Amino acid sequence: MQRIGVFICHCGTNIAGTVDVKAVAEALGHEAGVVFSTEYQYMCSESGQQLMRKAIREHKLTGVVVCSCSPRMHEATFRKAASLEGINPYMVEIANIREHVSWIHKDMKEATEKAIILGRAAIAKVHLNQPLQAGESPVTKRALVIGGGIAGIQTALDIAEAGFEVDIVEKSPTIGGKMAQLDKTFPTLDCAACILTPKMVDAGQNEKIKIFAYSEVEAVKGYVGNFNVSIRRKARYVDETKCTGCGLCTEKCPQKKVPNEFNMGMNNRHAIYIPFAQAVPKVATIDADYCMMLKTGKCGICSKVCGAGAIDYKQQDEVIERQYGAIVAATGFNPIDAKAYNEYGYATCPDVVTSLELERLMNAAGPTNGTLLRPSDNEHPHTVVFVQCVGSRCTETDERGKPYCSKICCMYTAKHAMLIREKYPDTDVYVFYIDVRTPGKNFDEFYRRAVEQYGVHYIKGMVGKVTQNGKQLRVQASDLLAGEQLHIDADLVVLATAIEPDKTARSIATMLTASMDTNDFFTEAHPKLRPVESPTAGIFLSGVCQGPKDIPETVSQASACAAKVIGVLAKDKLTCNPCVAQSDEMLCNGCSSCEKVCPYGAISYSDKEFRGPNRTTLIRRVASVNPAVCQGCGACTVACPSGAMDLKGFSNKQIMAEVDAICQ
Amino acid sequence: MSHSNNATEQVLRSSGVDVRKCMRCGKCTATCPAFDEMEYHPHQFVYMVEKGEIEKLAASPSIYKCLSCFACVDRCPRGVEPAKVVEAVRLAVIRQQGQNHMKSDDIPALLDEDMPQQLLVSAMRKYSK
Amino acid sequence: MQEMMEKRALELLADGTVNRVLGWSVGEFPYDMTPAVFRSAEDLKDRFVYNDFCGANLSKYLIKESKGEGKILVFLKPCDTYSFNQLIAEHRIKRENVYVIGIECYGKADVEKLKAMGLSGITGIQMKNGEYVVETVYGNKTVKASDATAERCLSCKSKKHVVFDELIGEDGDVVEDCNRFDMVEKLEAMTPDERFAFWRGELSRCIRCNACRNVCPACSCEQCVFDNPNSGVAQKAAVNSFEENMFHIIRAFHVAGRCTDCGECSRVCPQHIPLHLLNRKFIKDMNEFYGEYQAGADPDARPPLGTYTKGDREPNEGGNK
Amino acid sequence: MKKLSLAKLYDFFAAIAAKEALYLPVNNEVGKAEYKRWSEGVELSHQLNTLRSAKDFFFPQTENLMEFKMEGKKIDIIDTREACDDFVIFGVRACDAASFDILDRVYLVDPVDSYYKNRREHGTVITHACGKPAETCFCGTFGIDAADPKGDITVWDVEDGYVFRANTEKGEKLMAATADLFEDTDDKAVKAEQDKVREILAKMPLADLTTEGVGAGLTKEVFDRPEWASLSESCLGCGTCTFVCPTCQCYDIRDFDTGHGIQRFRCWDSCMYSDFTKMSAGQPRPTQLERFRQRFMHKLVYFPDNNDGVFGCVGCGRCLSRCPISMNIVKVMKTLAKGGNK
Amino acid sequence: MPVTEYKPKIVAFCCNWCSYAGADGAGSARLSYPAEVKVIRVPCSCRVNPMFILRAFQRGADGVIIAGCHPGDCHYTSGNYFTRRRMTLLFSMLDYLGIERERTRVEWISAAEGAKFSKTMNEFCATVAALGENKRLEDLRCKK
Repeated sequence: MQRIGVFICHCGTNIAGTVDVKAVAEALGHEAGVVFSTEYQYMCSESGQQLMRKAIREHKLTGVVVCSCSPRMHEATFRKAASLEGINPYMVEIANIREHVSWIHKDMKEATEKAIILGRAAIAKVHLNQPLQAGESPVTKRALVIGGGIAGIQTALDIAEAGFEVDIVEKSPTIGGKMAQLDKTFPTLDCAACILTPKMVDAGQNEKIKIFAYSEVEAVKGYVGNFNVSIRRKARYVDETKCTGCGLCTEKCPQKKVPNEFNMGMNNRHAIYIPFAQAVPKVATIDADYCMMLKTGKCGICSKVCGAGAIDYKQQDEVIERQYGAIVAATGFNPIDAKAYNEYGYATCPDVVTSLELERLMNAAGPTNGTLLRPSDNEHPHTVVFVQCVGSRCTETDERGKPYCSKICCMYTAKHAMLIREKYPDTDVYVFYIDVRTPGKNFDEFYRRAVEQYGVHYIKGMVGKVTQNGKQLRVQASDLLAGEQLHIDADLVVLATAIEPDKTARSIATMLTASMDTNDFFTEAHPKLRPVESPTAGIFLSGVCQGPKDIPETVSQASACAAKVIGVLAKDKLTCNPCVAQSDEMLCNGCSSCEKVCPYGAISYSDKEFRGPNRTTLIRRVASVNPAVCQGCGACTVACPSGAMDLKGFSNKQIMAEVDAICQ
Repeated sequence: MSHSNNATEQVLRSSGVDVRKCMRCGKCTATCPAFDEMEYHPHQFVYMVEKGEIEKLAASPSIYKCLSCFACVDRCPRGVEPAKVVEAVRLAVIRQQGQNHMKSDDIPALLDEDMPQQLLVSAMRKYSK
Repeated sequence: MQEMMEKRALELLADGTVNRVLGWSVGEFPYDMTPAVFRSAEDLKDRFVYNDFCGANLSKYLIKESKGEGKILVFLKPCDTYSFNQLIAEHRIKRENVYVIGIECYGKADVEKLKAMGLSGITGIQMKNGEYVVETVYGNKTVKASDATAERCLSCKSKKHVVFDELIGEDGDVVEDCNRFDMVEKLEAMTPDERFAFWRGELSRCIRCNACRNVCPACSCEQCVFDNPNSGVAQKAAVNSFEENMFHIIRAFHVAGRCTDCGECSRVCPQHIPLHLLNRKFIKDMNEFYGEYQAGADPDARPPLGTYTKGDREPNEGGNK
Repeated sequence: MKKLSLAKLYDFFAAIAAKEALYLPVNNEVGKAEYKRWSEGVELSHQLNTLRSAKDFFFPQTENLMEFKMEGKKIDIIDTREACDDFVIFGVRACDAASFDILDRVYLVDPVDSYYKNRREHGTVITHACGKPAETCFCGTFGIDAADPKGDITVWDVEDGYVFRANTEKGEKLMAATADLFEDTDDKAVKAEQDKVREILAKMPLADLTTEGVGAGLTKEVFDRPEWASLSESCLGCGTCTFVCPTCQCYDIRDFDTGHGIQRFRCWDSCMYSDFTKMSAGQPRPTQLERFRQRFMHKLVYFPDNNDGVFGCVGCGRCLSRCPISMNIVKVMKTLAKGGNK
Repeated sequence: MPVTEYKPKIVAFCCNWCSYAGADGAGSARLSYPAEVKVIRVPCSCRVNPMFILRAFQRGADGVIIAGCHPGDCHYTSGNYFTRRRMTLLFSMLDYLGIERERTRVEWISAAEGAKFSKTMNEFCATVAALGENKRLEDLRCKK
């Protein structure tokens, strides 16, 4: 028989305001096995914990029930306090009488009754609790960063800086991500390449960082501290170790009609290519969809011109397995497809472009070598119209768009408008906006400069439609402040398209068992207190994969994420959750039902000798659970017909005792 | 707002529109082909209904200038459906007048697969003013 | 048939392929054969019998027997091979210790059906030309064999042996239109009140003798949860309607996806409760919701409760009328 | 002896049922006979015997013994014995009637089982002589006459009605209460019926079954017989034989926590079960061989040993037709008779 | 909610990661639901054994609801997918036995869906209240 102490928390008036805590303490004090029952103002406070510890000492308690807030809040607090008095922490149970009682019920009688019942259920459970010992598992001192944009690069650099190995897996041939495609950055107007490429080079040269570019994560097994990841290294048909990045092949390749994704398809590249001059790793890649040699077997020019002998048409995808202690998702974003927006004519009018396309049109390394020219006729635009919030801030009635604010568009549009006005003062620039959002250091000043210093016309109102009108674009829009409908003949229309998580994020989240919200952004463990961790242990979040962010915010989150990763890797051992499944070998049939539902592969079987009746020996196949791998979901316990498999801390009998107490 | 509470409620109810969803982007007005004809524009309809200024709208010829083309409904990123607000105000006026010239028997013959039914009904009400 | 089986068993015993034979031994009456292990040629010649009343599914005995010394010969009817295969899938039988002879089967006879015709004092049953001449102390009667076919055999799902080392007789096919879900459908079409009344009528007869469980090849637990005092759900008697329900629901759930629909549970029930209708409900639901699955047909197949798809139906959707 | 005309049988039932509960064999939804309470419209089954035996009336499958309530350290014991009203069972066959004597030998000797005694005292047994025995019948082996069953009243089927004979005071009282339905008769028709039935019984396959090789004083010999291994080999360990048996009398006592008290009840147990008489030291009969042997040793050796040679079996044949694998006491007896007396 | 004297007993099994947090969320947002709902915390909805459900009915529950993460969001990847299959089959079986199917329910409630938790519990209570007392799966011994 346990000696149980019951502690009822008032939580100020949070609980005591609705629950008659004295009555609860009195009622629970009569329960079998309860030797001490009291209530207190704030059980979680230092003095509350002292009260509990004193009671444990004086009444020689073997089990503790705290009726307080959610166990998700203070279970750890009370377990720790109890363990300081020598009680196993798993002998503590919480009855949630705040979130589940006082906060939702108004009637005191009703709330008090329910609190007593929940307390009884916790007492019934504690009667069956067993002391549990947390196991330990070793930590692989290496991190994986999925995604090689600025978020991934920054996280990797910071982890490497702390002395841990880190791998970057990037699906495109080079790291750099979206930032590499940008021209200038707000609010300082530095050149994006100038600040990004040194970091790329750092990452490429850092001994601790290994870059798997043109690679994808294929499978993730294991758990925090001990992940085993399969990485598919896609065939480049170029030996990375031999290629010097001289680029001769990319000039000689006869297949020149491949849309250049780096320039948003606004010009072409060769079938063998290096995405851009500062690519890391600077290695050529053959685009198998276009290479004549790979498609027809006729050509082979790149191989002939390559002095290093790096071309290898027979290269195959290779799957490698690597072990990690922690994994960072830095899967980034893409602009949504503007084609769905018929009214803006993106699909039909060549001179309607997206902001990212404009970045390339203004970049010195872009398709126009940095001169702003219209895609249709390569002429200077004289009237440019920017449309804000294309696809952002939509309700579900607009299935083309996203419900959230994409956060970065206001600022980059101000930047674009400013840059155009600066370079081409003869150009009229209109920005149609709903709201201008500039909450950032020096952001509003930047926007005001666009208006006041550069004379950009900011018009409150949306564009209704854009139609081709001869060589020009007819923009029909409203000026809400003037109460007018405007008809502007523009030469170029720029759409600030919403951003969305990369399409691969969903499958990666599934592999990582990390949860996502309905927009496919990764969910953080706590929106305020744990913003860079996923709820899944050992999985961390960096950059836009968690939610829209600009570059400064991305970089700070990336570093924060690195700090959390370092926190894991710095430990030699991690304590495991002791509430794991356990197989009773005397009952187990070895039927393998449990193994089929285990998501972690934590169950294995072996033939064991047992003493049979009449001094015989029986050999039976029985299951055993690896407690370091088991995460304690309990799927196996239901699959097991004989009840051999049970979950420590949530055993069949414990749960049934709770059921009994509740239904009493 | 209180002075025409009943009328506002009637408009809100018969339109089924939640005017509070409007974020004042003006895309409805930007897209409105009847902009020049209208005294109050689609976004104003939404805003004024929210403020409870039904009388002004009811008195305005704008309610008959709306083409019920539903461009504003189609384009609204928030699913506010301004045309339904216009229609609701119009309906409120017509109900008050107690007139409804087209007989219901005439309607089936006018039905067309591709035609939004609401367009037909609004058109009928408008021209039988 | 009996001669062929006996001959083959004697040969395999003689050449040392097997050292035991699992079959049926003669009874007191023409219909009460007991499963038995024969260890010598003499014993086999003395007691071995096979006829239309040898209905017992021998596969479950192999859990124990296949762990013994040497190889054992077993005669399995088509439906028994499914149970055997399922036990292989569950690692309960050592395949290498078993020599399986598949025997053709055109349906087994049920003596209860003869008795229900009013036949009593049965002293002999001669089987020929699709007829049984039933000799009783009250006189003889000729009965069409098909009128005595066991209920479960009337909706036989398969005459195909899914596993065997050799066959005696012909191998048949899976029966596509076996109508085995007819009664389930009939129940589904009833109102909940009618269904409740039906099952209360049936299950209230349960005496918790555990015959259904102990004969079931899928109920091969070392110790059943209902026998384990530590499980928290142990029951010894069907004390009331709840416990009758609890036992049969949980038992059906525990064998769901593993039950091969051999029909032994209903055959052995002393109270004639149609227990197979519970199992068939699960089988029918699983087939409908998750695609056709026949436990035991393929020992490597993934059972419906051991897998999932992302688009599975929702529990609240309902299945019956 | 009294005679009841065919037409008046149900009047007789009605007359009894008016005063006390009357139970008789009735065909259930699957066409098998079981005891049910009679009320207007309920028909007597014409089958030879019921699926379950008549012992349920005196020794039901489950029975509440008492209840405890606990508060703090206080335990209240509540007597939950129900007052038993008088009842009548009609249609008990000779074998089941004989089984009551066997149960009495267990439950009415010191210490008397008050629960059993209570029921036994309130029950009146009307037996019904067998008219058409089955091949599974072997009551004769144990000296039971199917044509002349015991009980408080015995009833025979005769050509144009039923002949009743009161055997006990209880029986006479019951007959007296319904005297107006009966007419006097001699025993001729009964004798004829008995002769007919005895003749049939002699032709039954088990007519020559004897108790050779078993019985009182043979514990050592029978216990050590090697045949137990092969006899028990295919036993599934279910409790069917036990639960349909009219003489099996073992029970288990269990507690059930209802959430507002503890109910202590007893329920039938079976020596075929692995946890039968399991003790803290373990299972005294670890394999099915020992459990199987126990059941038959009890019926054929231990019981006669302790009860003046009376066997613990009445030859009703239920286990013969109900055993899932057709292993039964007859096969055991025949095996033990062969080559016994070593 | 219809006004009624009868108050059903409801047992809600909630997975620790989503639905229990959702219940906490309902509490934080003061979104009320009937006090007859009592939550039992389990690590994952797949921990819920059909025996627990029957046990609850035996002990006097009138309705049992299982709440877990949305399919695809299971903290343990696949637990709720198994829950979905198991409960689909179990509920169908209970229905087949003539036991009111509205007494059992599975809902997917995320940690963020406090409002859904409250709404679900209110609805479920109303549904069960309309059915009345659980008679078909009761154990009379457990009745007071």
